[in-house]
Amino acid sequence: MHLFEIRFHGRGGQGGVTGAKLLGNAAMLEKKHFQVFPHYGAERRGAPVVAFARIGDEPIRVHSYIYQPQAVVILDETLLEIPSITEGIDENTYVIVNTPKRPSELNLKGKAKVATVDATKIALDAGILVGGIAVVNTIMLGAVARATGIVSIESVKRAIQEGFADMPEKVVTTNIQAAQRAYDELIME
Amino acid sequence: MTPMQRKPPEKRQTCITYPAPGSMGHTGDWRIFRPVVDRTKCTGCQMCWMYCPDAAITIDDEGKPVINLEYCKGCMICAENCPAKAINQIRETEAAQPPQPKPAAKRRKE
Amino acid sequence: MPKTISVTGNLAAAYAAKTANPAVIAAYPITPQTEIVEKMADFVESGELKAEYVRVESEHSAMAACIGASALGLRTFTATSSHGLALMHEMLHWAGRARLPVVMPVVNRALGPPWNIWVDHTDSMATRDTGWIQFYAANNQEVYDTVLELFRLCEDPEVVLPGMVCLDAFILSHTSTAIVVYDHDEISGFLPAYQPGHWKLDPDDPMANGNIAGPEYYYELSYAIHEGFEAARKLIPIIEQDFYKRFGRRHGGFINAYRCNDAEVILLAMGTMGEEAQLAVEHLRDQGVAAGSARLRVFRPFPVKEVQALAAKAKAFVVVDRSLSYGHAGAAATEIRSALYRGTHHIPVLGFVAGLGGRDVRYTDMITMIQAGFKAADKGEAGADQFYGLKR
Amino acid sequence: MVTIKEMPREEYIECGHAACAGCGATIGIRHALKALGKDTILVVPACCTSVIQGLYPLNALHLPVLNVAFMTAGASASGVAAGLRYLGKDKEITVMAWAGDGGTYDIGIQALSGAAERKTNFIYTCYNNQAYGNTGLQRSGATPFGAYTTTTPTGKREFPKPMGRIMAEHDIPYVAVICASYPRLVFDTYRKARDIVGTRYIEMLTPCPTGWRFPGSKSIEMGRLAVETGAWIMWEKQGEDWRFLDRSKLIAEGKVARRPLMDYLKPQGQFYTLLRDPAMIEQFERWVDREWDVMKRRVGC
Repeated sequence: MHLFEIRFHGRGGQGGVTGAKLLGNAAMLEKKHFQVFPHYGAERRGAPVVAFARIGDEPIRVHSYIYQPQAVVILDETLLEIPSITEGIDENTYVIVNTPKRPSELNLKGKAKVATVDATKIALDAGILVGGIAVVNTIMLGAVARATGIVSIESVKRAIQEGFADMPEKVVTTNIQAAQRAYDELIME
Repeated sequence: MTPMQRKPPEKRQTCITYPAPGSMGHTGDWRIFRPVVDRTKCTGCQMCWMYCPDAAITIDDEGKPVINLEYCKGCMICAENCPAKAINQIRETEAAQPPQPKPAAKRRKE
Repeated sequence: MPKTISVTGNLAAAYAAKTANPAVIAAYPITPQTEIVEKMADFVESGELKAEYVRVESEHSAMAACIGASALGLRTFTATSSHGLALMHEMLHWAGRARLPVVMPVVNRALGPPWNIWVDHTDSMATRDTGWIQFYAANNQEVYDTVLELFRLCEDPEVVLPGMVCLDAFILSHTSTAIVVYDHDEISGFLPAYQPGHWKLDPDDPMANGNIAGPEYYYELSYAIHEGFEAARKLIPIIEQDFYKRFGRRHGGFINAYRCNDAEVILLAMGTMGEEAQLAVEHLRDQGVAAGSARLRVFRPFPVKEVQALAAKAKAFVVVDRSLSYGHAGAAATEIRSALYRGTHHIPVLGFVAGLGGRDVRYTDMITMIQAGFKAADKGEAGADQFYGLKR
Repeated sequence: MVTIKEMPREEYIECGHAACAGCGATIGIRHALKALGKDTILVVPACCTSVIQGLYPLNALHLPVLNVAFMTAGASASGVAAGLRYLGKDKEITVMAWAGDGGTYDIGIQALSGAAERKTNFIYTCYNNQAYGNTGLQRSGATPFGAYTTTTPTGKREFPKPMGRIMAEHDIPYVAVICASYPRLVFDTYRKARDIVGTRYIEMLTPCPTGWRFPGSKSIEMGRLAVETGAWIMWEKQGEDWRFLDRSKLIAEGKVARRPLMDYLKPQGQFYTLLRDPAMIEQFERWVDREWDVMKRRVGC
């Protein structure tokens, strides 16, 4: 596996950047090289935010942005209206969307390998909220593990465990269970 | 006096910018919650107009608030501070139809 | 009527500023520039100069105030030196990038520690990348004339950039000589009132300067500044010709060359050293030695073609720097080598660092340097840079 | 006091600007600029408002704006004021520096003090969200005692500098300390300040949902709680005359009791660490009492 490039699209406060970092940590647990970076701009609660992750078998020397991602993770369904979301994708790109809809209901037919999961519902059920916003980043990692196989669900869970080490035990377990739920409930067509 | 050149952005020799709404794009996309005015309850006190941080509320000729959904960020200060509790909060995703921005009343000749 | 007066280099700068009739002066005192700001206060308080004078509380604030005034589209003037120039460094970038044509004499002085108030070019050399046009003067008349030329150049709608004229501490700033000065109306033909071409603060046509520009716009805005320098490059000879036609004086455009046409070895230097070098040349010429000297008068925009042309017939350059970039070399030597490398005449360039912190550099020293230059020419190789007169 | 319906409808900050949802500073600037009107030139150093103006080639502020370096609000404004005096327009055009608390209490205090000492004819507004908000909430000289910031993770150990009184000691014609949660008072204060000649310092508490960690809808309430609990005292000094303002006046005159400090501390995430330390809360309360004593002596009531 040469180099796997992932673009995360979310809104300020949804944990897009933290999610990308946790994915990197999961890759590290599997002895893979990784690189994680946000696309810096005026981050504002609610404003669109983009984060990037690269996972590879050799040390990663490319440092510019990601233009042809192998996977695009969309943490907020309303972002689908923004054209740049689906830039650089092709029929082999995984597009993993947090939405109650099924993949076929998104007009991405034939343009990508679409997978969907209602991460917001999982977050609300599990009570993972900050400032009234459902935080879906850890949940979507379960979906990424399932859809792309770039990291295993076990590595995702261990990355959450270590990433949330200083958080109350209950927060850690709810996030791990929520990631597992996304792994199980992901719909791929 | 040489007129200030209003050149297109790429041709400008200096970092000059001109005033306009939407300098940060359609901030209406930021909403998670949306304010909805119940015109029957509204007493026309204009507190919402005064408190709005984004100047996204204008008062129509019936003295009632009109929220510019193209730019309203959904902070809900208007709802929080409405004495008549005439502004309700609904989740953006549950809003009946996608936000049709009613252009803000022309405040000055452009 | 033009008058001949006896003034120091500092006062020459002050008289030139008065002649240019700035609207706002904002300045903070620093040895050895103090006479300039004191004289400006006299001009303003005596009514000779109708200008607003802001006595700011630091050099950083001096440039900030100039930026505020210039942003209204007004001619603005200040002056500083050494640590003052270093303290306002952030604001040099700001004035350059905001395209505000502030004109500022800089009295070149050493940076501490230890405290040293004598001549050294390291202070202005450290501001090469801030978007300021840079001239170096060799005598008081040139200080006076260059301030006027600089206002004309900097305020040109194609240029619109700030500019500094550098003068050596004490050797010029505190040395009195006779210079010719003019009243404002005698030079207003040469230097018309400033018309802001790009932008200005005006409630009737509101615009802003400086809020965030992302990667998609910033690059072109920087290039536009570079274009301003290229426009200045074309204008410098034109403005000098106009000045010469009106007032009968010229100072050599980019490079003031002396007996270089048939010179085998040319010594290049800046400021007062560049003028005294002519004595070394005359001494050597008397002995039949084909020497020449050239004074680099403009450092930004850097005169690449002129340096290349100078090298066309010469066998070697000797460059004397009153500045030192530790771990490398003197600034002029570095940039002259770079200019030559882009051309075809890759002659040896022997670099000398000399006169840091006000140590005297006499024409006799420059004779020795030129002679070392001839050795380099014969060997066809400059060898390592040398530290002239170092006590080690 | 101006009524809401009397407030002009012209907006000098356009909608769609880049502030966080519920930003107190934009409520403040909206009404300050309404009071000052079209003939105003803004000087803005590095602060949240540098970003709030939005992205090139647009600008959310419908006025001439000079963005300047962090340390230079007072100095740059001095230059603009001098230029206007040269043009003979200093009576008709107001120069206002609009800076944050960091740009005023810390990095910019020297330029401000210099401008005031020179009797520069301008308004200097410090909109105070009590931390370096634009860079993600680091501690400033204005951050409250015990408050969490990213550079004081266990709570700030010092009390904020009494910047209003420091500026009052500069013998300038007008000083006011107000709060953005009282827009009508903000409007009246700026309309009064506009017509005074000389240096006018106005400090405005501007609640910051992202920084103080409370939901964006509560900005107005949080500012009012600061005043009603006495943690923020509103006053003005015109010439030699000191006066309490609005709610602070009622408190000073004993007409209304100060609400318990906890009402202000509890709903904010920034006091999360403070709330676990009764001794620090006690120190905070004693500081509030001392501030009231000092101000009562100044006002002389």
